[in-house]
Amino acid sequence: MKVIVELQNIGMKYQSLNGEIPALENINLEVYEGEFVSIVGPSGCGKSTLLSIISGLLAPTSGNVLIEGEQVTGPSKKVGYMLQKDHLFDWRTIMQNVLLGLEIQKSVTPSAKQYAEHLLRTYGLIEFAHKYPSQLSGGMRQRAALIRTLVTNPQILLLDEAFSALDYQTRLAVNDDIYDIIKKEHKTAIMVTHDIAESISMSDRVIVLTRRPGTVKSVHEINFQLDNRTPLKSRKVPKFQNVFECIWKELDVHV
Amino acid sequence: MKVIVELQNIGMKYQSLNGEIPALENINLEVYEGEFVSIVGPSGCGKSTLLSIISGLLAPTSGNVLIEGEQVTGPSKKVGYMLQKDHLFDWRTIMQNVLLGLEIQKSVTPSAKQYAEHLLRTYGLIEFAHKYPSQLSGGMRQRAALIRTLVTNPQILLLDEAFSALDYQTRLAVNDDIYDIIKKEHKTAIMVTHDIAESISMSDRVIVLTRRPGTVKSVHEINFQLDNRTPLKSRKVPKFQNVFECIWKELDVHV
Amino acid sequence: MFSLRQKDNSDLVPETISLEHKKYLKSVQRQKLLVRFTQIMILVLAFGLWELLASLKIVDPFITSQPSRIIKTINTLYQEGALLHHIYITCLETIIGFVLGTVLGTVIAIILWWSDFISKVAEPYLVILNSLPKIALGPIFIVWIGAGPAAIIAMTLAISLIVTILEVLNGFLVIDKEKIKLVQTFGGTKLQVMTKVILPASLPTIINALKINVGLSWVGVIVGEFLVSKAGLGYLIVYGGQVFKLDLVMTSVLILCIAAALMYQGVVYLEKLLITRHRE
Amino acid sequence: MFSLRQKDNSDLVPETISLEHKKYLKSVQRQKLLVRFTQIMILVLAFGLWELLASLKIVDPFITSQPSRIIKTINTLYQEGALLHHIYITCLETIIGFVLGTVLGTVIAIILWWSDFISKVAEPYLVILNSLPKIALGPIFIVWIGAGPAAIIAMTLAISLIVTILEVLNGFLVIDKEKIKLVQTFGGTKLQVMTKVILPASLPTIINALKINVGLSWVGVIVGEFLVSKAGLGYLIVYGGQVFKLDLVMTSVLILCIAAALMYQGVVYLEKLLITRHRE
Amino acid sequence: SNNAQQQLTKIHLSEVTHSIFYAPQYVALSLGFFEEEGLEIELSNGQGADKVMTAVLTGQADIGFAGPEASIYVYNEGREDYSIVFAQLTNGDGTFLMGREPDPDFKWSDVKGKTIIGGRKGGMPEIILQYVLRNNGLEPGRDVLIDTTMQFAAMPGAFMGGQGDYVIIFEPTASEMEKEGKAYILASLGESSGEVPYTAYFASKSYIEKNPEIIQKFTNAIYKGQLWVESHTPEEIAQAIKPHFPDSDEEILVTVVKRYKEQNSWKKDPILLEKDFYTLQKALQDAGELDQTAPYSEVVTTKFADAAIANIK
Ligand SMILES: Nc1ncnc2c1ncn2[C@@H]1O[C@H](COP(=O)(O)OP(=O)(O)OP(=O)(O)O)[C@@H](O)[C@H]1O
Ligand SMILES: Nc1ncnc2c1ncn2[C@@H]1O[C@H](COP(=O)(O)OP(=O)(O)OP(=O)(O)O)[C@@H](O)[C@H]1O
Ligand SMILES: [Mg+2]
Ligand SMILES: [Mg+2]
Repeated sequence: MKVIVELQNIGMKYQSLNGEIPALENINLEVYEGEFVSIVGPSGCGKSTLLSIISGLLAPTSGNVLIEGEQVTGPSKKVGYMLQKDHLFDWRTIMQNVLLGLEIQKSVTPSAKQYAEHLLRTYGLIEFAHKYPSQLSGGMRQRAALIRTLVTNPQILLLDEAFSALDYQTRLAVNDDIYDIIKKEHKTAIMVTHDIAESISMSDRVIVLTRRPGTVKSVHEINFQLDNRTPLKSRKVPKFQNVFECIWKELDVHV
Repeated sequence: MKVIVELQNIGMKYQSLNGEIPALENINLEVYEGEFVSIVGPSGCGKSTLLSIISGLLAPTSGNVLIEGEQVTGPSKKVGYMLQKDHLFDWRTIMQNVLLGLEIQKSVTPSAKQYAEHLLRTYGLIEFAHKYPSQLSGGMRQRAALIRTLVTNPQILLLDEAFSALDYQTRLAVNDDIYDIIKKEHKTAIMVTHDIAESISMSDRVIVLTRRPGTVKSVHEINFQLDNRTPLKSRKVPKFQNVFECIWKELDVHV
Repeated sequence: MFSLRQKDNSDLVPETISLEHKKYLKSVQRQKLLVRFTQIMILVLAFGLWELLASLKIVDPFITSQPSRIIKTINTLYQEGALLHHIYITCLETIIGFVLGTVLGTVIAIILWWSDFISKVAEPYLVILNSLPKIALGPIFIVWIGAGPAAIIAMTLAISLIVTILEVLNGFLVIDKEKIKLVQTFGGTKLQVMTKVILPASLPTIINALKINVGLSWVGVIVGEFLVSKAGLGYLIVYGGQVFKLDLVMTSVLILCIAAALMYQGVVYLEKLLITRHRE
Repeated sequence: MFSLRQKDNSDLVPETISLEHKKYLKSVQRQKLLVRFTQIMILVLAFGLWELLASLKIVDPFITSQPSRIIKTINTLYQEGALLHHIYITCLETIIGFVLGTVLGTVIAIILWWSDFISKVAEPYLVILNSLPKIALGPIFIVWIGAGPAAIIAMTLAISLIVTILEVLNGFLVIDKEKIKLVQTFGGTKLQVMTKVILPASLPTIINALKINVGLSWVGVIVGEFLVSKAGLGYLIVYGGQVFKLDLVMTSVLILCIAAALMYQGVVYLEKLLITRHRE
Repeated sequence: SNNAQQQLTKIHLSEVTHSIFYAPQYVALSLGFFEEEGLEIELSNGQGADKVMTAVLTGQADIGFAGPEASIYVYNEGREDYSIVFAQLTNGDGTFLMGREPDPDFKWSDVKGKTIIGGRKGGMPEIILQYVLRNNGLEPGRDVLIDTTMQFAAMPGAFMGGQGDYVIIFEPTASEMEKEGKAYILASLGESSGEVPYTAYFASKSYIEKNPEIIQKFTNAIYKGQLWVESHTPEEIAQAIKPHFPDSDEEILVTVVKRYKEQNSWKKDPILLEKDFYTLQKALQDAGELDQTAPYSEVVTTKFADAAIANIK
C-alpha cells in the first residue's frame, strides 16, 4: 500500500510568557492511502495540534510532514479539515456554504458546482441547497460540513472531534453516514476523538497518545473481518469490548 | 415492594399564542422504593416535562402524582432534582454550594453540615470544600452537584440528562460513581437520558416514550443478574447489546 | 436513514381549538388589554395632571409650560412652516452623523483588527478617549473647526466614533476562532478571512453599533446645535430659552423625543430586516 | 477512581529555560518595547509639534493654546488652590452620580424583573426614554429642579439611569433559567431566587453597568456644569469660553481627560477585585 | 460689629455671567459693603438671563442680576408673581464692535453690506446691535447681515477663523484680542446706543413685599459700590475686583476697567429711569421680540434706590 502521509519526528512546543508548553514530542507515523486512522489520547495531549501540523496551518518546531512525499509548508488542497462544530455560516445558504472552499481557492467552475450538487443529492441534502443552515437538523448540518470539505476534492480528510457536538443517538447515525461517504469517495481519513468506542468502530488503526507532551503510546490494528463494515456493525462484534477495555486502560481515564 | 411514586393518567398541554402543544398524554407509572428507573424517548417527547411534574415544579393539566400516597402540589423535600448541567454557583465555594438547598429550606443545622462534610469526604471532595467550582474537573463538579441534592436528604432523585455535559470517558466513570452513591445512600432514582447505553447500564427498568405527545411505548426490565452490579460491568454483559438494539429500534432514531 | 426531518414545533394542532386553549387565549388577551390600558392611562393621567395643575396655577405654567400651550405652539410653528424645517435639519444632521460614525468606526475597527501593532499602540489612547466626556470638547471644536454644520457633525463623530470602534472591534474579536480556522484550512488569506467571515459575521454587531450610534448622534447634534446653529430642534430650545419662551422649549423637547424614538425604531426595523432574514 | 486532578497547565516547565523560549521571550520583550516606544513617540510628537507650531505662530496659540501655556495655567491654578477644588467638586458630583445611578438602576431593574406587569407597562416608556437625547432635557431640569448641585445630579441620573436599568435587567434575563429552576427545586421562593441567584450572578453585569455609568456620569456632570455651576471642571471650561481663555479651556479638558480615565481605571480595578476572585 | 457679623442674612444672588462689566458689584463684595449691611451673599453664575430668571421665579435665588428684558417678558406672559426690577447697575451695552483692521475713522455706515457676528437671536447683545444699526439708518437683514448662529463663547474663535466681517465682543476678550492683534475695537455699542438699562437687580414681587428691608440693604450695598467705583481710579478698581478674576491678566483688567469707566458704563446710582426703560422696550419691539410694552410702574420700582441715595453719602 502507498504511504500518503508521513510524520517524521514531529515535535511541537508552544511558547507563552509563563513558559514553554511541550505539546508533542517525537511523533512518527505513516498513513496509507485509503486508510482510516484514529487518534485518541488524554485531554490536552496535543491531538488538535497534530492535525493542525498535518494540515499545514501550524509549523512544527521540529520534524517534517510529508504528503505524497512532498514536504508540507502551508495549507494544501490535498488536505481537507473538518472541525468539531459544523461552522456552517448562518448568512449563506447550504449551497453557498458548500461552495465556500472553492470560492476561497478561486475555483468555482460549473463542473465544480455540478460536483457539489451531485454530493448534495447523493447524501440527501439537495432539497436544502437553497435553505439556510438554521433549518437543518444537527446531523444534516454535519453532513453539509463534510460535503463542503469534499467538494474541494482533498485526498486526505482530517476530522477533529467532528461528531462531539451531536447527541448520542444522532452521533451513532452520523458515524455511519460519514463513514459511508468517506469510503465511497475513497478518501484517507485521520480522525481525532475523545470517544474510544467511536474510534474503534470507525477506524483501521487507533493511535493512542500519552499525556502531554504527546507521543505515540500504542497502536491498535482493528480488523473485525466484517463484510460491508459499518461503525454500527463493528460495535456489535464481541472483540469490540476487548479492544475497548484495552484502550480504556491505556488511557487511564480519571474522573 | 413499596410503591413510592405513582403517576396516574398524567397529561400535559402547553399553551402558547401559536396554539396548544400536547407534551404528555395518559402516563401511568409506578416506581418502587430503591428502584432505578430510566426514561428514554425522542427529543422533545416530554421527558423533562414529566420530571418537572413529578418534582411538583409544574402542575399537570390532567392526572395526579402521588408520592408515598400523598398528592404532589409543589416542590417537596422528599424529591431531589439533578439538572443537566451541574449549575454550581461560581461565587460560592463547594461547601457553600453544597449547602444551598439547606439554606433555601432554612435548615442549615450543625448536624446537616456534618452530613455534608461526611458526604464530601466519602465521595472524595473534602479537600475541595473551600475551593471554588472553577478549580474542579467536570466529573468532580457533577459529584458535588449530586451531593448538593443529597444533603437535603430526599428519598427520590430525579436526574435530567445529568451526565450529558460530560465527555464520553468521563461520563462512563461518573456513571459508575453516581450509581454507587445512589445505591449506597438507598435512594430511588428516576433518570432521563438520551443515551440508550447509559439507561440500560444503570437502571432496573427502562421506560420508552413515544414521540410527542409522550406516552409509555414500552417498558424494559433490565436484569443482568450480576454480583455488585456497576454500569461498566453491565455494559459488558452479552445481553446488553440485545437490549440496546431493541430499544434503538423502538426509538427509531433518525439523523 | 436520511429522513428529511424539519425542525420541531411545526406540528402544532391547528384543527379544532380546545376549550383550554380558548381560555388561555382569552386570558392572554385580557392581560394585554390591561397593559395597554395602563400605559395609556399613565400617559393621559400625566398630561391631564400637568394641564390641570398648570391651569390651577399650582405649578407655574410660565415655567413648566402646559399641554394646551404646547399644542398651540406646535400649531403656530406648523402654520409658519418652520416646524418641518427644524425637524428636517436636525434629523438630517443626525442621519449624516450616525451613518458617518458607523462607516468610519467600522473602517478603523478593520484597520485595528488587521494590524496587531497598530491596535496595541492605539489601545491606551482609545481607553482614554473612551472615558473622556466628549461633550467637553464642544467649545474647542467650534474654535478649531469653525461654526457651522461641520462643527455639529464633528461633535457627533466625537461622541459616537470611539464607541463604534470599540464595539465593532469587540464584535470582530468574539467571532469564533474556529470559523477563521475553517477559512484558513482552505488556504484563505487574511483578506478572505475579513470578507468571508469577519464582516458578514459582524453584521449584527455593526447594526447594533448603528443602534447605539443613533442615540449618540442625537446627543451630538443637540449639543452641536446648542453651540452653533441657525435651525433645528436644538436651536429652538436655545432660542426658546433666550427669549424666555418655555412653551417653545418644551415643545421642541417633546418633538425631539418623538423624532428620536421613531428613528431608533427605524434602525430596529432595519435590523430585523437584515438579520432575522436568515435566522428564522 | 477518584484521582484528585487539578486543572491543566499548572505543570509548566520551570526548570531550565530552553534556548527557544529565551528567544521567544526576547522577541516578545522587543515587541512590547516597540509598542511602548511608539505610544510615547506619538504623545511626544503630538505635544512637541503643537508646542512648536504654536511657538512659530503657524497655528495661533491664542486659539489653540499651547502645552507650555497649559502647564503655566495648571501651575497658576494650583498655586491659587483652585485646581484641586475644581477637580474635587467635579469628581464628587460624578461619583455621587454614578453610585446613585447604579443603585437606583439596579433597584428599578429588580422591580421590573419582579413584576411582569410593571415591566410590560414600562417597556414602551423605557424604549422612548432610552432613545431620547437626555441632554435636551438640561434646560428643563434647571427650570424644574433648580440651579444647583441637585440639577447636576439630576442631569447625570437622566443620562445614566435608563441605560443602567436596561443593562441590569438584561443581565437578569440572560441568567440561565436552569439556575433559577435549581433554586425552585429546593422549594425556593421568588425572593430567594433573587437573593441566591439573580443578584450574585448579576454582579458582573452590575459592575459592567458601573463601568458604563462612569462614562455617562462624566457626561452628565459636564453638561450639568455647563448649565449651572459655580465650580468644577465643566465650570472652568464654560468660564474659559466666556472670557475666551483657551488656555483655561484646554487645561480643563486635559485634566478632565486624565480624571475620567483614572476613575474608569478605578472601576476596572474594582471589577477585577470583585469578579476574578472566584474565577481564576 | 462682631455681633452683626453673627447675624448676617444669607442671600442667594444669581448673576447672568461673571464679567468685569459688573465691577461695582464685585467692589461691593470685596470691600465688605454687603457685610456692613448685614448681608452675606452667595453668588452663583446663572449663565444666561433665562436661567437667572428661572432661579428667581422658583425661589432658588433671592435676587437675580440680568437684563431687565427678562422681567418684561415675564410680566407680559401674565404671571401674577412677576419680577420687579429695583436697582440698575450698568448703563448701556458692554460689547464692542470689532473688525480685523484698526480704523480710527470708523463710522457705522461702513458696515453696510457686511456681515456682523452678533450672538444668538433674541439675546440682548443682538437686540442692542439691531437698535444701534437702525439708529444709524441701517436696516438689519437688508443693509447688513447679522450672523446669529453662534453662542457668545464661540464667536471670537469663529471670527479669528475667518467668519464674518465684524464681530461684537465682550470684555475682557475684546482687550485681549486687541492685545494679540487679532481684532480691533471700532466702536462701543454702549456709547452708540446711549442710555439703555442693560443689567439690573430684580426679585419676585412676593419676595420684595415680604423682605423690603433685605432689598433695601442690598440696594444700599450696591449703591456704595457704585459710589466707590465713581471715586476711584481704574488701577484701584482693578485691584479691588482682582480676587473675583484670579486668572485674569492684571494689565488687561486695568485696560478694561478704564474703558468701561471712560464710557460711563457704570451707573452712578441704582435708579432705573422711565425713559431708559421705554428705550429698551423700543429696541426689543424693533427686533420683533416683544408684542406689547410693559408699564414702568409695574415692572420697576425706584423706592429702594431713592432711599439708598437719601441715606448714603
Ligand atoms: N496556541 C497555543 N498556545 C499555547 N498553548 C497551546 C496552544 N494551543 C494549544 N496549547 C496547549 O497545548 C496542549 C495541546 O493542545 P491541543 O489542543 O492540541 O490538545 P488536544 O489533545 O486537542 O486537547 P483536547 O482533547 O482538549 O481537544 C494543551 O495543553 C494546550 O493548553
Ligand atoms: N414552557 C413551555 N412552553 C411551551 N412549550 C413547551 C414548554 N416546555 C416544553 N415545551 C414543549 O413541550 C415539548 C416537550 O418538552 P420537554 O422539554 O419536556 O421534552 P424533552 O423530552 O425533555 O426534550 P429533550 O429531549 O430535547 O430534552 C417540546 O416539544 C417543547 O417544545
Ligand atoms: Mg483538541
Ligand atoms: Mg429535556
